[in-house]
Amino acid sequence: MSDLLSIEGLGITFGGVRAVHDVSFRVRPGEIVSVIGPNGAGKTTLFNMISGVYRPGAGRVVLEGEDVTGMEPHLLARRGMSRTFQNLQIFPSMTALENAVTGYHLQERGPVLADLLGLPGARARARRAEAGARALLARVGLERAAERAAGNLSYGSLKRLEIARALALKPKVLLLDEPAAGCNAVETEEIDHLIAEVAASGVAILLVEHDMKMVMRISNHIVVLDHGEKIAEGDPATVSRNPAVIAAYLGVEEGQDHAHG
Amino acid sequence: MKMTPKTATLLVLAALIALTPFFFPSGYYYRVGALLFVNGIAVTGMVILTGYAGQISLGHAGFAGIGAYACALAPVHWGLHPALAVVLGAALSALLAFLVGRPILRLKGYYLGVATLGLGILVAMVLNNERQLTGGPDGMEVPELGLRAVLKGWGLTLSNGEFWYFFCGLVLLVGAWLALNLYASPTGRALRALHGSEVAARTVGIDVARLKLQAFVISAVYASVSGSLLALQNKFVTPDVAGFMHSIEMVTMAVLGGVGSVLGAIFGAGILTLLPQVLTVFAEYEQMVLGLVMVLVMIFLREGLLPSVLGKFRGKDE
Amino acid sequence: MLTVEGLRSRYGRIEVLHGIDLEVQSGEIVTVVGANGAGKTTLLRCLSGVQPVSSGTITFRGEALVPVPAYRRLARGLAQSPEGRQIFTNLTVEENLRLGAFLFADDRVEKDMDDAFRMFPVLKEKRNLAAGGLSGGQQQMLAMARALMGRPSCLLLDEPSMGLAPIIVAQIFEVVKGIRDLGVTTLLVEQNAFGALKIADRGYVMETGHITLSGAAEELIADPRIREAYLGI
Amino acid sequence: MSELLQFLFSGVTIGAVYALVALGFTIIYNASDVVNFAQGEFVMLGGMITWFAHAAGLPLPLAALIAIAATACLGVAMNKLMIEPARGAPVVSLIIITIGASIFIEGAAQLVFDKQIHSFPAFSGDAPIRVGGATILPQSLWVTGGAIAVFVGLWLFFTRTLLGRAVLATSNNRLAAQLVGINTTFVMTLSFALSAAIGALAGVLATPITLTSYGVGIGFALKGFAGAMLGGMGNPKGALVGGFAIGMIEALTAGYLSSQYKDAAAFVVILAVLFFLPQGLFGRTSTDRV
Amino acid sequence: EIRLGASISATGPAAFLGDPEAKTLEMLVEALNAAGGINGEDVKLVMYDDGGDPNKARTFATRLVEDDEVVAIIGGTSTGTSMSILAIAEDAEIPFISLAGAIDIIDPVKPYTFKTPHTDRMACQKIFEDMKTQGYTKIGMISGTDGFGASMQAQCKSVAGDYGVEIVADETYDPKDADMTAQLTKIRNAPGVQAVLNPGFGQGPSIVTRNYKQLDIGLPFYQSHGVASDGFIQLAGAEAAEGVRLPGTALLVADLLAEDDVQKPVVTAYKAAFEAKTGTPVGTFGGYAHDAFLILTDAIARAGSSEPAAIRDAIEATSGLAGTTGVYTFSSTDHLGLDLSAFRMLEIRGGKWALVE
Ligand SMILES: Nc1ncnc2c1ncn2[C@@H]1O[C@H](COP(=O)(O)OP(=O)(O)OP(=O)(O)O)[C@@H](O)[C@H]1O
Ligand SMILES: Nc1ncnc2c1ncn2[C@@H]1O[C@H](COP(=O)(O)OP(=O)(O)OP(=O)(O)O)[C@@H](O)[C@H]1O
Ligand SMILES: [Mg+2]
Ligand SMILES: [Mg+2]
Repeated sequence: MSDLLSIEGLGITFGGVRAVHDVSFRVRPGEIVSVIGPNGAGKTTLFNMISGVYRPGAGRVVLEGEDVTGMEPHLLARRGMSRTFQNLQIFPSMTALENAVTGYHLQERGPVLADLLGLPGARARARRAEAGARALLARVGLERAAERAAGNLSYGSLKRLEIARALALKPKVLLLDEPAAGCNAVETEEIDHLIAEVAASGVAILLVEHDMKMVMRISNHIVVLDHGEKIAEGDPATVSRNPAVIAAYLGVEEGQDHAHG
Repeated sequence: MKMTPKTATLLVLAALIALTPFFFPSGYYYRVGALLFVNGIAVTGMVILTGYAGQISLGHAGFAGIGAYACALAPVHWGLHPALAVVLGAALSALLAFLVGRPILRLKGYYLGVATLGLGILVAMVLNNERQLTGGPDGMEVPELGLRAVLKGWGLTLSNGEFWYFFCGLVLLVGAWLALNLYASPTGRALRALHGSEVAARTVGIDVARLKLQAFVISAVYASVSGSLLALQNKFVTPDVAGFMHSIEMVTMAVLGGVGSVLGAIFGAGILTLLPQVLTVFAEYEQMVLGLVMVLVMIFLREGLLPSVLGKFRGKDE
Repeated sequence: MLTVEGLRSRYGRIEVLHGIDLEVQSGEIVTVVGANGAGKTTLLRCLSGVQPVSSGTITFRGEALVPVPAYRRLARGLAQSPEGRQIFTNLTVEENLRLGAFLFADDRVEKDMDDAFRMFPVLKEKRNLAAGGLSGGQQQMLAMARALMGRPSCLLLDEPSMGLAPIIVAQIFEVVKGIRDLGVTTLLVEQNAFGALKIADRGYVMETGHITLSGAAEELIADPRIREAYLGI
Repeated sequence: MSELLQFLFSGVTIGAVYALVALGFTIIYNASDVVNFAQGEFVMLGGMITWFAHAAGLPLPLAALIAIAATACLGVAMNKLMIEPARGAPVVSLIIITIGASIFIEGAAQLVFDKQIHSFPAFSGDAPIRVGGATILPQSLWVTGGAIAVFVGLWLFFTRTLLGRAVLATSNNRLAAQLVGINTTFVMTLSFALSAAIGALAGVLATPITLTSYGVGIGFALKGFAGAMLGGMGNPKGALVGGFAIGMIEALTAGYLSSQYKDAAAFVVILAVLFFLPQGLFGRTSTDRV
Repeated sequence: EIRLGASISATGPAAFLGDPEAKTLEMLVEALNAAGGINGEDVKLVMYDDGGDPNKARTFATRLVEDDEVVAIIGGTSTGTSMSILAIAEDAEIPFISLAGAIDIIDPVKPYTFKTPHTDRMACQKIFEDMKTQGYTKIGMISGTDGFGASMQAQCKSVAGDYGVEIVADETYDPKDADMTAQLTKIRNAPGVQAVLNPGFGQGPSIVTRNYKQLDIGLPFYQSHGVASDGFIQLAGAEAAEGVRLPGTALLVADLLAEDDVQKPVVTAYKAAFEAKTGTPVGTFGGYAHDAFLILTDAIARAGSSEPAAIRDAIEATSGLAGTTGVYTFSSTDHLGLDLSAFRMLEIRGGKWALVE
């Protein structure tokens, strides 16, 4: 299978500090690639560059053979890229349902004039999006919170709301930044299943997560960053045995735990 | 079928416009009513810009000024019919908003505030200084719209006050209808989304810059139409219509009534239009009372008058 | 040391804590576990005074805490590392830490800061940078370090391990154990229930605003209900 | 040459007034993220109270002191009665409150005082100081000196004192500020007192040049706001530079281009600067990450 | 009871004009009723504060006409507000006496609209007349951008030629400006300039006058009737104001008037009453309100009726009525009723007003 997304020598600096340097890897459809590494390794920054939030200082992002480096996020979204955030980015004054519906923006949008005039077409588009969003909320276990203002939901619920919104885009590439943060082991497993399901439908998934159980369970491939550079790469078993990874990230005890777990 | 908030709002508005005249003892009340509707139109535009999209403007009176002076200048200088002048004003306002919108709307919060403030002041300054064209600070006369005569020809005889009351009321209804359509539409939702988090809005595919620009242009048209109607009914216009105080007044009306909802904002327009008329009994205390009312409403009904009151009434958590 | 009785709290008209009873003895590590939205964060917010209490009492070292305004509670010995980190993003890392010791103007501030830097060397590297530029995990470390700068006798931690690399999570738990030996009491809210219960003395289970279960930590780990619902084993 | 110098002197005179007003905005803004549109009224009160006390027979320095103290008290009262009860309200609501307060104070001033224009004597006489063929009034130097002194004070306060840091912390994250033991209520009270006092000081220093009446507040607020935004709201350096810059632009435009459009020039420059520096000249860029 | 209406800018940017106007009207009504009213009927004054906003003025005018049912309206402190009220009054056919300067208000003549102040054009003429006598042909002008200043600027420019005066520098300032030395420097450097004219009102002219002194320009300096009050001398400072010339009304020089001056009794009485009541010195603008009220009550008394049309006719028939501003004689073609002789050229000498003649 050919690459859906390929990252080539990506790098960026902030005030002289190299946050990410020369990182390359590729992701194929249906594959779950995890990016792990110590705090401050550059994982979120990498996501920000891939999704167009930051303009990379070096390197290329290639999506389906097209160079999309530094492209605006909303244009990337049109090409099938979608993401969640480590620091929650929700629309607090809208209901959970409306938050999820915004994920359908690209599918439901139409001419402003039609929207202003309330033409039947515009209304039908809005209704379809709403139905889809409801189904997605149910999928992440938030159906009961649909009509609540998102600003009033607990942290864990919001994490899941972001996933629902990201899924609404029907992405080809999905970037998840610590989706299980703030969820307990059981809740994390639910998210596991969800991610696996999505990947099974052919979506390429890029995952940042510190919950090693989860990472080891669902990743096809793992990229390890440290100080902005790729220090290791491979399948879960290989990576978790890599001494450099254990020293920099897993810690001895934990590393062994998971290697055997 | 359950009544949607949109139908409810429109019904309430229509009923108010149609029924209140039965309690009017004199033409003066038509005048105040018409002013209220004119302000209501401007404020509905603010709802789209500020309430939906979360962008503030301290210079919208500039667009009202363009709308107003279009009605004064176009008929005199280019022989355009006043009704077409309204359209011309709206088009010019939209054009100006479109041209300056993109760079200005990149700014956030108070920086956006000062930029729009500057824009409004520039417009007011041109109207004030280009005396040969605009009559300068003393203002200039505006020709008669002429619609009243047309109606008369159709057998509908209205006094000047009545005509402007119902005409402005009708325009307000249309304006409110459009804004309400927008609210729940995909565009409206996208606007409200970028209000919450721009980054998230961008990553779900919302072209934030373009959408903000659309909201800015639409609200500029509202302000422009409101300025035109004011000029046409006053048959006289001064640069005050484009002045800083008028901009502030628009924002205040919207926020006071509840900038998140059309009905709320129109309610706010009502309050600030009626208050000075009511406060004349306080004579020299008028200004103090006005300031105090603004402060107290914002302290005790911080979502704005109407939403807060309705919220309490329904006893429902937001 | 800390006693909570019949605590109720609400957001607007919706009550989310329906009478919480809980106790923390001096020198203990007590953990609270519960699902998303159970009310754990709300409970901690009540304890630090930033969330209004509608009824019930909180007693801290023999003193009724409810009437004490939030900003005085640190002086009483209660420090919190809150959910969502809540660092001062516009200030530098060092300024964040100094503000953690806002109440103190003695030499110990420098020493405490050195300790914090030793604990989290990356903070020292970034001491003069705006805290808002830190990575998520670094901010979490800063929140924890800032709480410690307040010299608490009782530390309230809301998901301190969130977003931290495994190696640092282990370290955080070590720190909590370490300060217990110095006499600091800890109330720990964690989604990593397994890790939390391993270092805790006692634990409470919270469900939709009620305490449904409590006991010694090792008992809870062994409890099948807990294992199934929270530990996923 | 002497012409240019005269324009520059004119710019300094105007700019110093703007800068002093702009500096008054910084503290409240830094404590609460709110631009207090009643700031201009503090300036007005500084001038009006001084005039009244002076006209009532008090010596000028004492009258000025009373004005500053009284305005500071009023600032505190405004915080207690209007801002504090609105805690947690959205920023737009707070802005409307400050505008309401401004209207209220203006309305009260025209009752308590009168509607006439007033002035009091310049501190060191009206004899112009001659430099290279141009002249400047001693009072302009007073205002400039005042602006610089306030700037230095604020700069030290925000960068060198923990209390100054606490003020910044309060606006950055009120909840966290409380958690580290900052009495945010006190910080707000202090900010209003200081801002009001700075505003009144501006009024005292500027009145011999600008004259005063109950309605001058809005004009001051507007120009001060523009100056503060040009420099970057919240940064004392920005307020100082922004205020002087606007004064200079106005004077030079009036001198060399068109006195009708000198205000336009100021706003065009502001728009141009914001186009390249969306946070003003020295404003802090927000560092929140996603 | 006779109901009279007024819409005055007692607050807002023109408050220092509107305030004495409002106080004057209140005072005069009180005095009139105490003296038995007009032909035995009490007068009731309904007064609104339009804050200088033409839009508000229009609403209040409507209110006066439709709701309060007044028989005549005084007001319009500024030209903008006057134009708004005018439209309503003409529609309703109710006499209206404006207190604003612009010539547009009564030119062309509208049936129901009158005004008491001199026009801006007349003020300019008076000034240029004086300049011509002094032999100044090249002058610099600096005016405010407010309504008064802009209107004076336009009128003066249009009549200057009639007096052989050339305007070689034409500068403006915003009414809120703090320093006008830049503009004045430009004027000073204009080649051949012999005198400077500053038409304006409010604080602007005081600041200009001080800056004028600061720059030591030394050329003859003219102001307009916009600053004809003692307050101006105080604000500008007697030293800076020394030698300033302006066209003013009899009101300012009440005690200098000849004993047989027809205006002397009116002026002295008004001055005494106003200063006793308010404790502030009289000014030209309060005088405008005084005259408006005088003209109106005089007309009602003569008409013997409070029918608007009758009042209008009576006003138009007013002849030789001495007010504080001048002696009014209206006709069907002249709704201003004053000529240039009503203006007196004044000069400030030693901190006091002096008659130039
Ligand atoms: N906008 C920025 N300004 C300054 N520094 C930045 C910025 N963005 C990232 N950095 C720096 O880049 C480095 C990488 O940060 P990043 O957030 O990508 O780490 P991360 O791998 O996601 O860590 P974590 O696991 O803690 O989330 C950090 O040291 C951070 O301080
Ligand atoms: N600001 C708020 N306004 C209204 N309701 C709120 C608010 N914050 C939280 N809630 C509600 O209160 C309940 C308890 O939330 P809380 O944040 O205390 O849960 P939590 O146990 O900390 O969950 P998590 O593990 O997801 O952080 C939830 O139902 C939540 O939706
Ligand atoms: Mg990260
Ligand atoms: Mg929580």
